[in-house]
Amino acid sequence: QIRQELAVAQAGELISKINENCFDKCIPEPGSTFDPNEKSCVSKCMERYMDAWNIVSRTYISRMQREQKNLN
Amino acid sequence: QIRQELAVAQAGELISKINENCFDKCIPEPGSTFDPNEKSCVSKCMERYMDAWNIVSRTYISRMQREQKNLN
Amino acid sequence: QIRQELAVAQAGELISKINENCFDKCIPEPGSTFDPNEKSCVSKCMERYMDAWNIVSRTYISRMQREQKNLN
Amino acid sequence: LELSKFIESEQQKVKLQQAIHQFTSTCWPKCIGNIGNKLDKSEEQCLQNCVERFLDCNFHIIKSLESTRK
Amino acid sequence: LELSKFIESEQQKVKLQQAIHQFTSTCWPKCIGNIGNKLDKSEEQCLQNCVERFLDCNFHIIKSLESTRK
Amino acid sequence: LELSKFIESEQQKVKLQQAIHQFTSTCWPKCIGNIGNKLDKSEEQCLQNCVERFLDCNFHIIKSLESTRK
Repeated sequence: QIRQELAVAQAGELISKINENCFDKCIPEPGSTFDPNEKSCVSKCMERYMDAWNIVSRTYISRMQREQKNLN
Repeated sequence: QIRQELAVAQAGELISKINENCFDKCIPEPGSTFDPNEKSCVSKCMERYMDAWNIVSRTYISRMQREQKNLN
Repeated sequence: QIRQELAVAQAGELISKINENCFDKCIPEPGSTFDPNEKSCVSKCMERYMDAWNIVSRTYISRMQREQKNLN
Repeated sequence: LELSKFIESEQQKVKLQQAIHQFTSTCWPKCIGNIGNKLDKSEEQCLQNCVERFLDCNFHIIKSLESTRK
Repeated sequence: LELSKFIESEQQKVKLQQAIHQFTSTCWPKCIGNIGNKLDKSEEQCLQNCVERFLDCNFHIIKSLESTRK
Repeated sequence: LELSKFIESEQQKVKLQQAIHQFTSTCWPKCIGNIGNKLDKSEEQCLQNCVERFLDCNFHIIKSLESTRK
């Protein structure tokens, strides 16, 4: 159950980061409707954000492993 | 007493948000005194921030109620 | 031990603030190496940040003491 | 039981207020120009649109993530 | 009693340091230009003014809110 | 004992994920231009450089602070 709560908290963090970053990118001037272009931009932006998250994650973890080896 | 502590915490949050946003707007280049123009700008800015808070609050709550109805 | 944990937490906060502010200032466009100019900029920036921290600290504390006297 | 219900409802109030603080500080710089004696119509409209679109964006992301998982 | 006093005073120190961290990161981008071998006079003056005006602004807001409530 | 180890490893995972969240939101605005159907090579390279340089910067600061203390 702890694991589940943590997973929920992390998913919440991801959603809120995507929202922050993609809102600014796709809806710089909020109008009176959520128009199809904005919607499609948000969909793509969400996927690109997760791509970026994966690249950052891989880069960070491999760097940390390299540093750890250097310490030993 | 819990309620009171929460109320104090929330008032503190409001004050710090007003301060952040109005400092940037009214005192973009901090000088050697707090001049009357800046003071009057801060007073107005504080009132406008609370107006904005109220509009955001009403919009958010009514949207949430609409969404909840759609779910049921 | 409480004191130690707090000290560690505060040092961590200082490091992360320096990193944030000096990364933006010294490495606006991250390239494929950490070049000597960037390194020397980060070193200086770190020292300047701590200078700034000290000035802010002195100014803040003396202001608070002035205010406290006015209250009594 | 009474106390735990009270705490829960207070916590919900706090979460609600935090959400409103967050929206206000996201939408304020987008919508507010010069500080005047009251908000003008276009600033009010902008704040409302900003909250609605931010939530649209949020709901859209949540739904997309859910449908990806299935 | 001793321990609780100790903890309280440590907590105050932490709050103080957090305030200083916050002010430094608010005033740093406003006041610091190119990174040199020491802060120049105008940067030092700017940091002091920035802290003083930020506090003026804060105190003014708190007083106004209090007078509104009455 | 088992439980405490489990909690510890979960906490490490959370810290790891928080670091990744922080790096992603620091590097995203620096590296991502128009939103397309996939990240292009230069955006990928920029993200990798951004993480590496951010860590270089971090390690350099920590080492300098340590050597100052001695």
